[in-house]
Amino acid sequence: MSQNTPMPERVDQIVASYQARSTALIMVLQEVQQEYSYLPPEALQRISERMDLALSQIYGVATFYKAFSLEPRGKHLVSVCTGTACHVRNSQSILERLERDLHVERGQTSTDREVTLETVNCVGACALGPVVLIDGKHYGHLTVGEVEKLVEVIRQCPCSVQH
Amino acid sequence: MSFEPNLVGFLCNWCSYTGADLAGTARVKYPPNLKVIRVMCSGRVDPNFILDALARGADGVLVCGCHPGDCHYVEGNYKCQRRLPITRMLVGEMGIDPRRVRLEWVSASEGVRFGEVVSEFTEEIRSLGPLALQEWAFDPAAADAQLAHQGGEHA
Amino acid sequence: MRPIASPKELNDLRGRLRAAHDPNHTWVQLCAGTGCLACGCEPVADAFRQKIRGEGLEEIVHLKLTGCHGFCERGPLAVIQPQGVFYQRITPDDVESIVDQTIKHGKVVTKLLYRDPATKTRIEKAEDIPFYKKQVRLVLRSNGHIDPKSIEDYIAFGGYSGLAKALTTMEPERIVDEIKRSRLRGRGGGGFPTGVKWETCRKSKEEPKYVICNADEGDPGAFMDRSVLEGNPHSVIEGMIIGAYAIGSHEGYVYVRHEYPLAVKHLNIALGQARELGLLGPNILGTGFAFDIGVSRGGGAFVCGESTALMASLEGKVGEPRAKYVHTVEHGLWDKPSNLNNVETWANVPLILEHGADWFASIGTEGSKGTKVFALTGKICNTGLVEVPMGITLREILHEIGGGVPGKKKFKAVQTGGPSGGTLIVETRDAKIMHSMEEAGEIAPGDAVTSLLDLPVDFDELTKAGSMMGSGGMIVMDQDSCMVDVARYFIHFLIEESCGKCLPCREGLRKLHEILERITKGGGTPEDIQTLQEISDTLIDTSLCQLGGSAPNPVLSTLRYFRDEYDAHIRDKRCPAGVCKDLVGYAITADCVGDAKCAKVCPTEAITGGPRNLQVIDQSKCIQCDACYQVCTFNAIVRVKRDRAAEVQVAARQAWKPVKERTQAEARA
Amino acid sequence: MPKPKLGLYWAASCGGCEIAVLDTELKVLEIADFFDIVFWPCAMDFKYDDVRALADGEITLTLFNGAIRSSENYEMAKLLRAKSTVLCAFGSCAADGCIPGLANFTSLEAITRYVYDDSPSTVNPEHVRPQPVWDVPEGTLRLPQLWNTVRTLTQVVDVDYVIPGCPPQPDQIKAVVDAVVDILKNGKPLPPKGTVLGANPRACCEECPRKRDVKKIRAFVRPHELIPDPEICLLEQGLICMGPATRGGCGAKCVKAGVPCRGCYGPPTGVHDQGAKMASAIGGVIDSTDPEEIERIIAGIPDLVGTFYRFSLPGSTLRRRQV
Amino acid sequence: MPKVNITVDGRPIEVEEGSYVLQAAEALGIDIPTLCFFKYVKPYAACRICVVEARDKRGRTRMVTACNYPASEGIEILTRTPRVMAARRLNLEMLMSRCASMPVLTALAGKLGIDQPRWGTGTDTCILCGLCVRVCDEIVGAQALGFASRGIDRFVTTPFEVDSDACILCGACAALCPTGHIRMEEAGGRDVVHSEITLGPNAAIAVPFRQAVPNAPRIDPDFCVHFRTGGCKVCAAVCPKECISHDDVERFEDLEVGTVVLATGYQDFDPTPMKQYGYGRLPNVITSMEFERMNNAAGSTGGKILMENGKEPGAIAILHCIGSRDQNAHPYCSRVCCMYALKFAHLVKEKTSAEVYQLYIDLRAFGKGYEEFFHRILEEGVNVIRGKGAEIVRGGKEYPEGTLLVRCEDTLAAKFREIPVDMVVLCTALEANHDAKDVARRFGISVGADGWFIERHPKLGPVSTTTDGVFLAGVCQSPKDIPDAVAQGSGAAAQAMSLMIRGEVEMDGAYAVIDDEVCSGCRLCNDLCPYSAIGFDETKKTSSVNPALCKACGTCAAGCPSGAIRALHFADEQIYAEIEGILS
Repeated sequence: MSQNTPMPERVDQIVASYQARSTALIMVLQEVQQEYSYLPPEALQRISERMDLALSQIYGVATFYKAFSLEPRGKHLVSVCTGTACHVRNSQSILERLERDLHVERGQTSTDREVTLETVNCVGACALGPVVLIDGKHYGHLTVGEVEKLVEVIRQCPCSVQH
Repeated sequence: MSFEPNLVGFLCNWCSYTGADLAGTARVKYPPNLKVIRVMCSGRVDPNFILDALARGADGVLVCGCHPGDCHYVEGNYKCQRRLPITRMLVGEMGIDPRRVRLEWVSASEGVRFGEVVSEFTEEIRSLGPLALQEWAFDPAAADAQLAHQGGEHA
Repeated sequence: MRPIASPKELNDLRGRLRAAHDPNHTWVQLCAGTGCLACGCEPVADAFRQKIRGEGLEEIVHLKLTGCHGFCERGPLAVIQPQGVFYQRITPDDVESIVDQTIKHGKVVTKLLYRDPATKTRIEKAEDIPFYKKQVRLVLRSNGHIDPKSIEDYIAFGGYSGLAKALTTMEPERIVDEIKRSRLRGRGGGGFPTGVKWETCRKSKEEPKYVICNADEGDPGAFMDRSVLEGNPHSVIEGMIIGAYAIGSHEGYVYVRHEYPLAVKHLNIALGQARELGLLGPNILGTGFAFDIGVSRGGGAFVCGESTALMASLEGKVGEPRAKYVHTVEHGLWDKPSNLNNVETWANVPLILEHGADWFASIGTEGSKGTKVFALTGKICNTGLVEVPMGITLREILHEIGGGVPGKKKFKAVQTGGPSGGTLIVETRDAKIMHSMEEAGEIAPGDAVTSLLDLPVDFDELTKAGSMMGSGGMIVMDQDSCMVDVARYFIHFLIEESCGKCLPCREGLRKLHEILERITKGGGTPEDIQTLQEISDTLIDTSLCQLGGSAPNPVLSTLRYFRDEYDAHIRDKRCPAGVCKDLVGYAITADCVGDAKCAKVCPTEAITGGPRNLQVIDQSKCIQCDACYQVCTFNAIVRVKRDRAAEVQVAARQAWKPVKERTQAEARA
Repeated sequence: MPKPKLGLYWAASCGGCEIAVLDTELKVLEIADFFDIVFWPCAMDFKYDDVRALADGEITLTLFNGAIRSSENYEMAKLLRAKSTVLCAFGSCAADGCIPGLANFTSLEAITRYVYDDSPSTVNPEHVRPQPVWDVPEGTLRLPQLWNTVRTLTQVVDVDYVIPGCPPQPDQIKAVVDAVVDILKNGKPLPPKGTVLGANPRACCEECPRKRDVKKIRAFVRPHELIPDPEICLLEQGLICMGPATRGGCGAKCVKAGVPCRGCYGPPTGVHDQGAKMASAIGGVIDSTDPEEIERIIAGIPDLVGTFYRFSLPGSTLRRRQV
Repeated sequence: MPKVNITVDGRPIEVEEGSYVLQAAEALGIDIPTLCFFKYVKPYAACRICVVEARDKRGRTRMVTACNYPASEGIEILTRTPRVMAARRLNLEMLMSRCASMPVLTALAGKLGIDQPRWGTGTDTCILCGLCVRVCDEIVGAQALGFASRGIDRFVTTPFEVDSDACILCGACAALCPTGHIRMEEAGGRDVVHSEITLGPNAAIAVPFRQAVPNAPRIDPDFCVHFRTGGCKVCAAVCPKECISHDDVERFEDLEVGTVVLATGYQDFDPTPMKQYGYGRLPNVITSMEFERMNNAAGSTGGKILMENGKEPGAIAILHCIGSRDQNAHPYCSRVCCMYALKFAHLVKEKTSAEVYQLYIDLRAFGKGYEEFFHRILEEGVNVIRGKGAEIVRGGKEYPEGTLLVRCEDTLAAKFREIPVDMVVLCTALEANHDAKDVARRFGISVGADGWFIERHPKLGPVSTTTDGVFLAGVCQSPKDIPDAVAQGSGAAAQAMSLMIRGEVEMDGAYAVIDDEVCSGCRLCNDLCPYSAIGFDETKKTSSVNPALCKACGTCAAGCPSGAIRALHFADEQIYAEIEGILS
């Protein structure tokens, strides 16, 4: 599918689908990120040309919003909810344990590009707190002791996050 | 005595005529065979003039104008540039050597060149010899003689 | 579908839809909100479909995936209509019995009914469950009943009748008037009168005008707006169309968090349907009024909940707020008059139009009309979404609807208004605090209110009490929450979310965090309290936007109500709640039964002891990860001041007896 | 009052002009009625001697058609000049030389050789040639002698008026007749000598109904190479139409039929030489300044002389080809 | 804008409604400190150092930033209350704790009474005031800089933190940066520092040179930020007389005139191809024009005669006829060189003690007083050698460094000379402008072989041309000195005036006419006329000539196939008669 379309053309398609409106910059970046799992510099350059926006503005937006990553991300995306509800249910411990067991710091991608560990401020599943999302799937009511099992899930899951 | 060609020149007022003038003031030597008729522009030269001159006994006709692009009237010389070939072709078909009709560009500063052109043209026509048009004029005496020779009137 | 060309046609359509509804059919209204999706409603839905098909009941039994029912704690849940039986915590295996017994034979499956923990009885109908009993569901009225992906459902439930009324019978000025008379106040937290805002925007001479729906629900622990957008997107759309008509706008935007993919999906479906039916577009309901709505997804920035930042973000820029000395209703999006309201506010509008301002104004208190939706989370039994009339007390919400704090833990505080709203309401009978509040004029001297929990939920009352309504997140904390840590947590959250433009917010939050972190690590000094206060004041005074301006609230409110916890951290280097790792030590008491669960989960193998023996924590190896504490079902692991841990262990060793001996002793006793 | 006398003569011509007179239909009767026809060899039996018998100037009007191609033509031209008060060159041959005049493109010798020897159908092994004077037992036979150069009537005798056309159009003939009758009957003054009668002062274009625009020519085409647009000037379509350089009066019959004007009415007033004038006009509008391209465009006109001088070679400036 | 009355620290002032409080304070001379404010970019209100207390009519007091708080009727502004000062101090202290000790911060700290910032100082040199980002966006319009990331991680950068293609190296960011965090690094900038550009190397506004006429600054579009980005225009904002316009563009003006005086002058002959003189190759070989410029008091050396090494030359050779009277260049005499060469000699003698050598072919001192001047030069001790300079070479080792040897044949002494000098002045020829031909063509006049414009008649019409109303003045007609040029110019002006004063032009009656009776409307002539003098009457179906437009070239007359067009004065009959006449 789209992976087969070369980068500039794919970016052009995305930009065109929003009629190159400057208002759509954030959504364009979201789609590009979905396509490549991150925002490749060449893509930003292309968007700048196609949308007639200064690269500095695009770079500013890409670094400002948490949804964007300028680095390639791992095969698996592990998001630990650190919303207040989860925080008071001790998500911090879960996070620390995950960091320890996955050998990757929050906000980073493991050196083997397997896992990206990030935190999110509330996924809205407060009733399940503390919650961890692994490749978009919710794992709720977790305890630190269950992290080991989660790591197993991540390590064994053949699928990767649908970028 | 060698043949002295009778030449008619049509010179544009701004370049060639001035160039001829310059040739004069510069004391450029050239043969006296060319009789000059001044026209305002080489574009004024009607092929009729050329034919008329030839018919009236000229051995050659020289048309001179400004160099292409330099026309005082912007593009009059271009018209001449197009009329002359057709005239030469016509003259040729009429059995007259087209070399007897020549177009040259001579600018106001080319006094020397004007002299050269005239000399050259004179020599060329000299080598072609006189242009004696056959039976151009109607000779009533000859016609009457023929009639007489016929021995009188037709029935 | 053919566009609806007049209000009459809309009425006709509604009539036809209602007539088509066969009362003898069964509807399974399965909650498919994010909460239930997360706890597995999809397999349940599949099981229903399979079973219905297997039984050949497709004609008379319909599965309807609805928006959030609110009672997330008990999900996945479903209501079987027309009987109205409420089933909760359904697993795919339960589907068989639901169909066989309830649907086919009208019998109730008792084990799936909600069991009231207080009375220990099973309750059949949702409305009888305490969680629902006290609620007044207006905005959420259709959530749980309608299929959010079906505009017909919405119309059948009376949807778009408010719009029809507004467009055909009312002048725009009258609509503004109606909203003003209803005394609806912005549900985003500020509580600004909606009608007044509309009026200012309407009067602004610039063109074009924009209406914007703020669905960038950034407060952690708040999911009211998401549930409305997911479960009933048309109510928001209808509200926006009415607003646009009243203000004179032809272009609207909904700015949604990108973390809410389902909401975006449902919203887009709804917009498409509305356009198809001519409820959006160049000629709405044949009246000639033109309006359309675009959806913009946020990029993950809390600050974009701030109106000027949101508008910057809508323009495709970095979400930096700007000075609001010039109001957005006059110079907003692209410097044009822009009317921004949040999801819940917009969802209230059709109700007011449909039922009238007087009806709306009859609900609630003098200053605050209507209802408010809260997301009840944290240490509370009934996590979920509740809608209550203004004026209800916090106690009612927390204890009666919420079911109180789970386990035997003690309730400590409730936090409303999100991180930057960050306000804590504490249940306290501490005379000292009450006295200070009296002094500050926040409560009347000798007020009968003995607990802040008895405060009515009302914009003005809560503000008077030094609290605020906030957008609706309500996070409950129990004894295990450290208030210094909570303050630090919020400040940390805000550091990450501050845009960094203005100095006080950027540098002040960092400074606050430095100090709080030092305190939680045992390095606090008594002067820190004064510094926290000073920085907080400066932040409030000089921040560019409300993110910075309200950021110190968690610090100030915890300082005010839980000064003792600060003191414990600073003076005693002790965390009373046992949260602050650097101050806490883990120890195992004599209550240990020796099941060695703790040893199994310990990542550093710090716990030893062997089976059926007292477990011992090697303090040098312990990393305070809390795993053992969470896993122990016997409350044998305690969090104590770090330097006391060894002491506790020694005592435990002396007191410990094997379980067998203990039971024998008990038996003897 | 005696009837005015009318003479008609046919020199080197095809006879078309005579037929044109007859084509005036009933007018002929009027003519016969009004005039006393004293000489019309084509139609009536007159002998040259009948003419010779007349007093000088006795013939009121002679319409002389045909070019002067032979000694006989010359003799009759002189004779009729003498006997006529008004001598009128009637038709293109008399006026400009016309088709017979194309003989000037070659020589008498070449023509004779071709006719008596070289033409494919000729068998003349003894190379017999016509002899102007030949003695036979009955006496001496005389043949008029052909000239090497064809002349127009104007070139050999003094001509009063010219009626151009190949042939003059019948309605023009009628108009002339009417005018003459008017003059003679009513004693009107004669037009100045040399006036061209039965034609327009303006060129043929005046009568042409085609739409004319500014002209620019990039290539010439021949009539068989193109189906011309019926609305637009043929010259603009690249066809050499002699119309602009040809006297009007014919009613632009050819161009109306989609055929370019060939120039039979001769040069208009003020034009010396029809062909050279046409060459000049066309040269002016060739759309190029590149000498080579100009040559190429001009080369698109085959047979320049035949095209430009089809009807006027003997009357042209150069009169004949140099052979 | 309506006016409103406000008070600042109790002092009333009337200001425009909506103008910022900071401006009002400034007008009153009340100092409000700022870190992120710059007059020509939009207020940003990020540093919050300019906070003040504002009390509205209802008595509500709130803290606002002076830089962007709009004035409204009756507000009271208090700039130095304890609350304000405390906030300013604390904010500054917090900023300082992160930033290195920098003058802009320590100075402000001193002003606010901070002796020691309570959290000390840090290391960062950027205070995130955003001036650079905003100037790059709002004024420069390049948008090369921006903020990246957010919150405490926020920093100023170019995209991807690499050199930006969008950067135009204008340096505005560096100029505005209050801390020196941004510096300009060498990146292929202008390296020429010329004393004549008075406002510095990168100044887009400068007086071209000191004696420029008009002597006013002009904007160099190659360096002006506005012309590169569309932004800036700060100069226009600061100019009190509102003299600066960025909208003026080069444009072609169509002037309707009746007469034209061509005074297009000449160009200097470039002696570079004449390798024997080493111009461009040898040091201190300069052209006469360069020497003249050097002598100018406002010139590059301030009027001193100096060599490239800045020293005064000891000997100077002045070579005449470089490019003039030379069959390999221009055969003509440039006419002015002899006399200016003598003047040079005089100047050298006057300004230096250098030895001067004049190398000439013939000395043409033909004007009034010229011969006398020549004699004066001789008396001044100038060496005048008759002989054209043949070659210039570097002196060998026996000569001091930099010596040039000028070789020539002294034709009076009949011997070869080799003159060692320090500087050579080449008196280069005057030559026609390279585009003289184009100019001539445009005006319908001619140029001679040398490229000079040709006058109508060398004696009888020396200033007029073959085109009526076009006159010549000065060197464009032929080399001449100043008095001659002035004389010719006056003549040309007088001739032009005489035409203009009359107010109308008498046509000489030579034009084409179309005989309406003959024209058949074939339209063959219509496109022949380059002056569009021939029109076609659609109703009459005939063409006609507008005599006022007709220039009488006669092309149409030649081209009329119907003989309807008659060129008056050059009518067919006249020409036939001429032909007949000359051939009879």
